[in-house]
Amino acid sequence: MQVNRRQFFKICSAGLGGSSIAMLGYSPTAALAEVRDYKLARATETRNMCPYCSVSCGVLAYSIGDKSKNAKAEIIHMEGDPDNPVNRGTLCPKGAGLLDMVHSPNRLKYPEVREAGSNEWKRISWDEAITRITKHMKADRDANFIEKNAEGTTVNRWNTFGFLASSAAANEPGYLTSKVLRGLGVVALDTQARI
Amino acid sequence: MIRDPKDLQRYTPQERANHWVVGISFILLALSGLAFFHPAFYPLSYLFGGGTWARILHPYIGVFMAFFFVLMFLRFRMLNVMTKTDKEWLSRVGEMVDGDDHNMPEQGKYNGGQKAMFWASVVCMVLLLVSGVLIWQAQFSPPIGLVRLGAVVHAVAAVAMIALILIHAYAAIWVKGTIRAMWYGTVTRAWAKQHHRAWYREVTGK
Amino acid sequence: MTNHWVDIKNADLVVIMGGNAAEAHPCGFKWVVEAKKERKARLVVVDPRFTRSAAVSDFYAPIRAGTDIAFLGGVINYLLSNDKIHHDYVRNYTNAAFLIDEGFKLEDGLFSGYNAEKRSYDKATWQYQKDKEGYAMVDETLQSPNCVFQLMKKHYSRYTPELVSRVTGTPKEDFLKICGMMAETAAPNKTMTVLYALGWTEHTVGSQNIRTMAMIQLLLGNMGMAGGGINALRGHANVQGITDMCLYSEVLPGYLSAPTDADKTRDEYLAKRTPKALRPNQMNFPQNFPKWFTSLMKAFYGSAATKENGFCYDWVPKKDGAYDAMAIFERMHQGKMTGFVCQGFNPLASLANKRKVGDALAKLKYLVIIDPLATDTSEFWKNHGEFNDVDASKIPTEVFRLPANLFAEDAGSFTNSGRVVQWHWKAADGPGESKGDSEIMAALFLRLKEMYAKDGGKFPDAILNLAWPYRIPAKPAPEELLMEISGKALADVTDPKDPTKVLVKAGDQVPGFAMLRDDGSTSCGNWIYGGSWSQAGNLTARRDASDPSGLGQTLNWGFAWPANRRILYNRASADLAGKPWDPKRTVMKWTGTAWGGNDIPDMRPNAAPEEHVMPFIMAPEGVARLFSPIMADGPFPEHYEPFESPLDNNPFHPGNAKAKSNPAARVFKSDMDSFGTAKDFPFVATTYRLVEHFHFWTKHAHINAVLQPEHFVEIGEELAKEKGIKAGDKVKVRSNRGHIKAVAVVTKRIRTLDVDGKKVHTIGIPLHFGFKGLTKPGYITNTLTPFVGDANSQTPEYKAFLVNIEKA
Amino acid sequence: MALQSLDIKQRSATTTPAPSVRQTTEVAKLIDVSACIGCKACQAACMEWNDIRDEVGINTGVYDNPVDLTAKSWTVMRFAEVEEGGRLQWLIRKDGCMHCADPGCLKACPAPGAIVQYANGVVDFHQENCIGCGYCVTGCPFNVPRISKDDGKAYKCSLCSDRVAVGQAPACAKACPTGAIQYGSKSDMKDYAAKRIADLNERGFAKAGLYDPAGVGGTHVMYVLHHADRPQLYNGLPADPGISPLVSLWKGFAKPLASLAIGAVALGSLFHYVMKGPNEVSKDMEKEVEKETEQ
Repeated sequence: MQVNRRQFFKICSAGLGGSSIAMLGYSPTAALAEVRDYKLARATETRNMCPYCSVSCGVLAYSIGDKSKNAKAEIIHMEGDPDNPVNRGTLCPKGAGLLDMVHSPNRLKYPEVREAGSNEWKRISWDEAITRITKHMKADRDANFIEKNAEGTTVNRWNTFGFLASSAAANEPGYLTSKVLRGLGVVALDTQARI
Repeated sequence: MIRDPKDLQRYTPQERANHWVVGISFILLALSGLAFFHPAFYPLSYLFGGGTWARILHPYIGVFMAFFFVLMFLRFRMLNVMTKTDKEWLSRVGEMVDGDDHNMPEQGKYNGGQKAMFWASVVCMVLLLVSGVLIWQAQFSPPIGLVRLGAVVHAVAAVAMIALILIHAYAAIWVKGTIRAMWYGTVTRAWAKQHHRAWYREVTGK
Repeated sequence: MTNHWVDIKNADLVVIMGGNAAEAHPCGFKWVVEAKKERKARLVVVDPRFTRSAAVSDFYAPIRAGTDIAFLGGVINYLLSNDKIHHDYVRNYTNAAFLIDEGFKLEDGLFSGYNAEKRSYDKATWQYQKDKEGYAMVDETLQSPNCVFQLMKKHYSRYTPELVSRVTGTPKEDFLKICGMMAETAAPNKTMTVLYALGWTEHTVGSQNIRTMAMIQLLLGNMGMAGGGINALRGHANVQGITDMCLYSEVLPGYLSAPTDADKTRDEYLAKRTPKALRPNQMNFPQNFPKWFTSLMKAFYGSAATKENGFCYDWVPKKDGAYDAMAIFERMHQGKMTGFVCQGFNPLASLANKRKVGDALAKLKYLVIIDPLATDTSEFWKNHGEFNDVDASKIPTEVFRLPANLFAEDAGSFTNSGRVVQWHWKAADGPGESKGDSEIMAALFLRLKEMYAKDGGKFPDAILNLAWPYRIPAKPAPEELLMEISGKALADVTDPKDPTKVLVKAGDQVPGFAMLRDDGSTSCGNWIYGGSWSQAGNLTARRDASDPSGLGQTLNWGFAWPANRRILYNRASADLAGKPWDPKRTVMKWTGTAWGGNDIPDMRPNAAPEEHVMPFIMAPEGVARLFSPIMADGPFPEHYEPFESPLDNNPFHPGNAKAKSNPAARVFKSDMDSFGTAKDFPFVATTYRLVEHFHFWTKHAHINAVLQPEHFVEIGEELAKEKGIKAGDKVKVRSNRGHIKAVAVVTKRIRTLDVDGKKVHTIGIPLHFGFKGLTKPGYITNTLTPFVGDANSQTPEYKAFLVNIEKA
Repeated sequence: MALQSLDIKQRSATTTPAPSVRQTTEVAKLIDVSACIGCKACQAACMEWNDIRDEVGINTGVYDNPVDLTAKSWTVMRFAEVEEGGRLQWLIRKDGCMHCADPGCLKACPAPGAIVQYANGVVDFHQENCIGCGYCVTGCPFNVPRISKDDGKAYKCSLCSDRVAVGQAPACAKACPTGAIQYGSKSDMKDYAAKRIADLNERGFAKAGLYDPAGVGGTHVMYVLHHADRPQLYNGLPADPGISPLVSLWKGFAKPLASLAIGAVALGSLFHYVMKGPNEVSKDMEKEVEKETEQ
C-alpha cells in the first residue's frame, strides 16, 4: 500500500516539479519584446532615380558596406527620396520593387553568343564579343556604305545596319550613342520613344 | 507474477498496458495542454523542449492516445453497461464519499461511479478528438467559426477530463488496495469482497 | 508635358483621356489627387475601360477605342456653339484670326490636295494668305469666312452630340456633362489640365488626337497657365531625354531636323530650316537654327569641323526615306538589312505584329542585344513551345548578348516627362561583367576606329575624326558628356551689339543656348540642354526643393530644359498687358521693366507688352496654331476610323471608302492584306499597361511577378455571357496576324457600347507578358497588333484593332 | 540589446501588467479608400522592406494578387465592382492587420511575449516566441494572421514596427503614390479623416465616414470609406467586428474558472483524504475472507 501512494505522488508531482525546476532557471528567460533592428542603420545611402516611367521618381539606394576598398557594395533596399519634389518619397509598385529588378535572376552577367543555327548560348569574353561584332559591322559597312546617291549628292549613309536605342539609358550614353551612330553614317536609327 | 495465489486477477497484462499507455499519454497531454491554456502553466511546456515542441507533440500524442483509448473502450465497454443497481449506487454516492459504504448496494466489477467515469471519459475523449482536429492548424484549416468553436470545446472537454482523471486517480488512492490492480493485475480477496462483492462472488463462486 | 508633374496640383479640372495616369504614372498621379484634395478639383476620365484612374474619378465616360477625335471635335463644337471660349486668349494668342488660302477645303473626308497614290497631301492650299512683306494676313474681327476661326467653326459644326454619341458609343448625356465641365474652365481664372499618353499616340490618327485636345486647351485659354497645358505622360524613365538626344533618323540632338537627300548643301539645308517670322515683331526662335546646328557639329567633330568644310555638313548621313522602327523592320523583312543592335529595347515584344518582327530578325546576319536583362528578343530564335514556336536550326542569325548596367550602377542624368533633368549617382557595380552603356558604345566605336585607322575602308573620315576628348577614352564619364551636351565656348563669345564685351570666355561652359554661335566659336551637343552644366557646375544635380510660390515650381531642383523653364508658353498666363489671368496662380507677369514671376519667362525678358511679342516663340507666327499646315494628315483634325474598325464606313463620310481610315496613315503595301475585317474579327481590342508592371522589364522582378503573375485579357460581362466564358477560364484571342492564349478576367468595367446602331464589345489586353521572365510564361500581346502607323509620327496602332475570342 | 525599443502595453500570455507609467503617442495608419487606385505599391513596399517574397501565383480571373493574405503577403488589395444607380464604382480596399486596441490575437495567444501591443498601438508578432498554435487566427475578428508553411509560425503586418521605432512611417504608407495611406498620430489621422469625409460629402457621398470600429476598442489602421454605412461593400469588411464570443469565453471567462476548477478538484481530494482518511479494507472483511479461503 505504501508503495502505491509514493508512486502516485511521484507521478503527480512530476509535472509540478518539472515546472518548478523550469521556473528556477532551467528555462530560457522569456525573450523581451524587441522590434526587428532597423536594417538601414549602417547602410550606405546613394541618391538615385527610378528607371521605369517618366515621372523619374527619386529613389534612395541603400547598400551594405561603406564603399571602403574591401567592402563590395550590394544594394539591399530602395525607397523613395523624400526630397524629390515630384514623388516626395512615394513609389509605385514598380518602383517599390526595384530591388528585385537589380537582383533579378534574369540579369545578364557576361557576354554571350548564339551561333547561326545553334540552340545554345555560349559564354564569351568581352574582347571576343567586341572583336566579332565590329568585324561584322566593318564588313557590312564597307560593303554597303553609300557615299553618293544616284544623283551624285554626297549622302554618306550606311542603311543596312540598324540601331534601336534604349529609352532607359541616361542622357549621356544616349548622346554618345547618337554621336557614334551618326559618325558611322547610320540612318536606320530609332528609339523606344516612338512607340 | 502472482505472489499470492489466493489473490484475484482483476486486469490482464494487456489491459494494464493499454491503460497505462492511455494514462501516460493523458498526463503528457494534460501537461502540454495546460501550458497553452493558462499563462501560469506555460512553463510546463519546457518539459517538452519548449512551447513549439509542446505545440508540435501535443496533437500527435493526442491521436496516439485516442487510438489506444478506442482499444480500451472496446475492451471495457460491455463491463460498463449501467444497471439499476449502479443507479442506486450513484444516488447514494454521498454516503460513500462521506466514508460510510456500509449501506451501499452490492457492486459488480465496477461500481456506478466507475461506470459514470468511464462514459464521461468517452464523451470527453470524443469531444477532444474532434475539436482537436479542428484546431490542429498545422494539418487542417477548417472554417474559422468551427476553429473557434473547436478551441472552446477542446478547452472545456480537457478541463472536464482532467478533473475526471484527478477524481479517478484520487479514488484509486483513497480506496486502499486498488492501485495494485493496475500495477500488477491482482487484488486481495478481501478488497474484492469489500468493494465489489458481486464480482467477488462471480470469480470465486462464493 | 508643357507643364510638369507637380503643377497638376494647380488644376481645377483634370481630364485623363488617351492615358491611364493612375496605372502608368502613379507617383505623378498623386498631384491629381492633391488637386482634388486641396483645390476641390474634379477628375474626369474617358476611356474604353473603367481604369484605376477612373476608380478615383468624379466622372467616367466610356468611349470606343480610336474615336477620340470624334469626341473632342464634339467638345470643340460645344464650346464654339455655346460660346464657352476664352475670347481674349483665342483672339490674341492663337491663329484664329489668320486668313487661309481660299482653295482650302474638306471634301467628303479628304482635305484639298490629296494624292491617293502617294497617300499624302499637297499642302499648297493649307497656307496662310500673305501680304507683300511675307507676313500672314489676319482678320481681327474673326468674321472672314476664310479666317481660321470661321473655318474651324464650320469644320466642327458637323460634330453634333448625336453623331458624337453614335460614333464613340459614349452616352450623349455623359458626353454633354463632360463638355459642360470643360467649358467651365473657359473662365480666365479656371484651368483644366489634360493628361494623355499612348492611348492617344498609338493610333493612325495619334498626332491629331493630341492636336484636337490642344485646340480645346487653346480655346479655353489653358495653355501656359499653372494647372493647365497639355501633358504627355511619357513611357520610359528617360524617354524624354532620349527623345531630346534624338536617337531618331529624322532629327539630330535638340530636334534639329536631319538632312535628307534633298538638302544637297549646307546652305540649302540651313535655309529650309531657318524660318522667317510670319507676323511682325515675333521672336521666331527657330531662326537660330544655324547656331544650334553648327555648335552640334563642333561637338561631334571638334577641330575637324571648320568653316572651310562647311562644319562637316557632308559627313552627316542623309536620309532617303523613312527609318522609323516600323520602316526598319519592313526593310529587314525585305532582307535589306545585315546587322542590327537592340540597346535596351525588346522589339519582338514591343513592336506590332510579332510574327513579322521575328521573321525579320531571322533574316539578319548579326544581331546585338545590349541589355541588363535576358529579353524575349534576345531569344527570338529559340523555341519556347507554343509561345515562340520557331526552329532554331533554321535561323542563321548570329546573336550577341552584352550585359549592360542598370540605373543604380551608373551615374548620369534622366529627363522626366516635365522636362526636368535630374542627376543620379552610382550605388553599386553591376553584376558579373556588366558594363555601362557609354562604355559599351565606346568599346564598339574605338575598336572600329582602330580597324579603320589600320585597314582603311569606306569613308573613314567621320569615324577617325569623331571628337573623342574623354580622359579615359574607353570610359567616357557622364560628367564629361553632360558638359559636352551643355556646351562651351571654343573662342571668346562676344556681345553682338558690342564686340568688345566678352560674354563667355574661351573654354568656359556656356550659361545657356543664347550664347551659341554659328561661326564655330561654340560647341554644344544639344542646344536645348544648353546651360545644364554651366560655369556654376552641374545644375541637374541641384537639390534645393524650396518652392516659394507654392505652385510647385522648385526652380532650384535639377534643371528643366529649355533654360530651366518649368511651364512652357508661360507668357500666355498673362493678358496682353502682362497681368496674370489668375493672380492667385501667377506664373508670369510684366513688372514694368521685365517679365518676372515664378518661372523663367518663355519670352525675351525685356519684351514690353506694347511690343506685341506673342507667347508662342517657337512658332514663326508667334501664336499657337488652331489651324496647323504642318500636319501630314490635315490642318484640322478629322475623325477617321481605326484601320481595323467594327464599322463598315466612317459615319462622318459614309459614302467615301477612302476616308474611312486616315488617308495619310503610313501602311506598307506588304501589310495591306494583314488587316482583318469585322466579319471575322467582330470585337474591338485595345492593349495597355497595368500598374503592377513596367513594360517588359518587371516580369523579371520577383515582387512584380507576384503582384500580377499571369497574362490575362479583360472582357465585359455581356460578351462573357455570349461566349460562355467565366472568370478564370483560359481563352484564345485571335487577330488576322496570330493568336494568344490567356486567362479571362470578366468585369463590369468594360461596357458594351451602342455604336452606329450596333453593339460593340471591347476586349482589353495587357502587354507585359512574354516567354522570358519570372511571371508565368505567356504569349506576346503584340502578336495581335497591326503594323500600321500614324501619319505624322509613324507610331503603330496598338490601341484599336479587331479580334475574335473563344474559350481555349 | 536594448531593453525595448517601444514601450509595451500588453504582451500575450502574461498576467502581470507591463510598465505603464510613460505616456507615449498613439500612432495610426489611415487608409483613404477614396484615394486608393489599387496599385499595390503598398504590397510591393511591404514585401521589399520586410524581406518577404511570396510565390508567383496564377491569375484567377480577378485583379487580386496574391489572392489572399499569406505568411509572406501581409497586405493585399481587395477589389470589388459595385454598380449603383447605373454608375460603376470600383471599390478597392487594402486589407491587412488593423492593429486593434483590443487585439483578439493577443488575447488568444498562449505563448508569453509572442504577441505584443506597444503603447503606440502597434500589435506585433514576435516569431521567436511564437509556438505556431494558430490561436491568434481564431482570435482575430478580421481574419488576418497566417501560419507559415515554412516555419509554422504566425505572421502578419507589423506596421513596420522597426521603422516606426526609429520614427519612420511604415513602408506601405511611405510608398503610397496617391497618399491613400497616411501615417501619423491617431488624433491627427482622425482630423485628416474628418477633412476627407467633408470633401467626400461635398462630392455626393453623404454616408462617407471613418471606420474605427468600437467593437475592438478602435483600431490603429483606420479607413475612410465613401459608404461608411455599408463597409461590407468593400469586399466584406465587417460592419461591427469584435472578438468572437467563443474566443472571449475561452480566453476570458473559462481560463481562470477552469484553472480554479481543476485546483478545487485536486485540493478537494487532498482534504477529503485528510478528513475522511483512506478507505481501507476492514479488518473484519480480511478475517472473513481469510476464513472463506481456508475452507
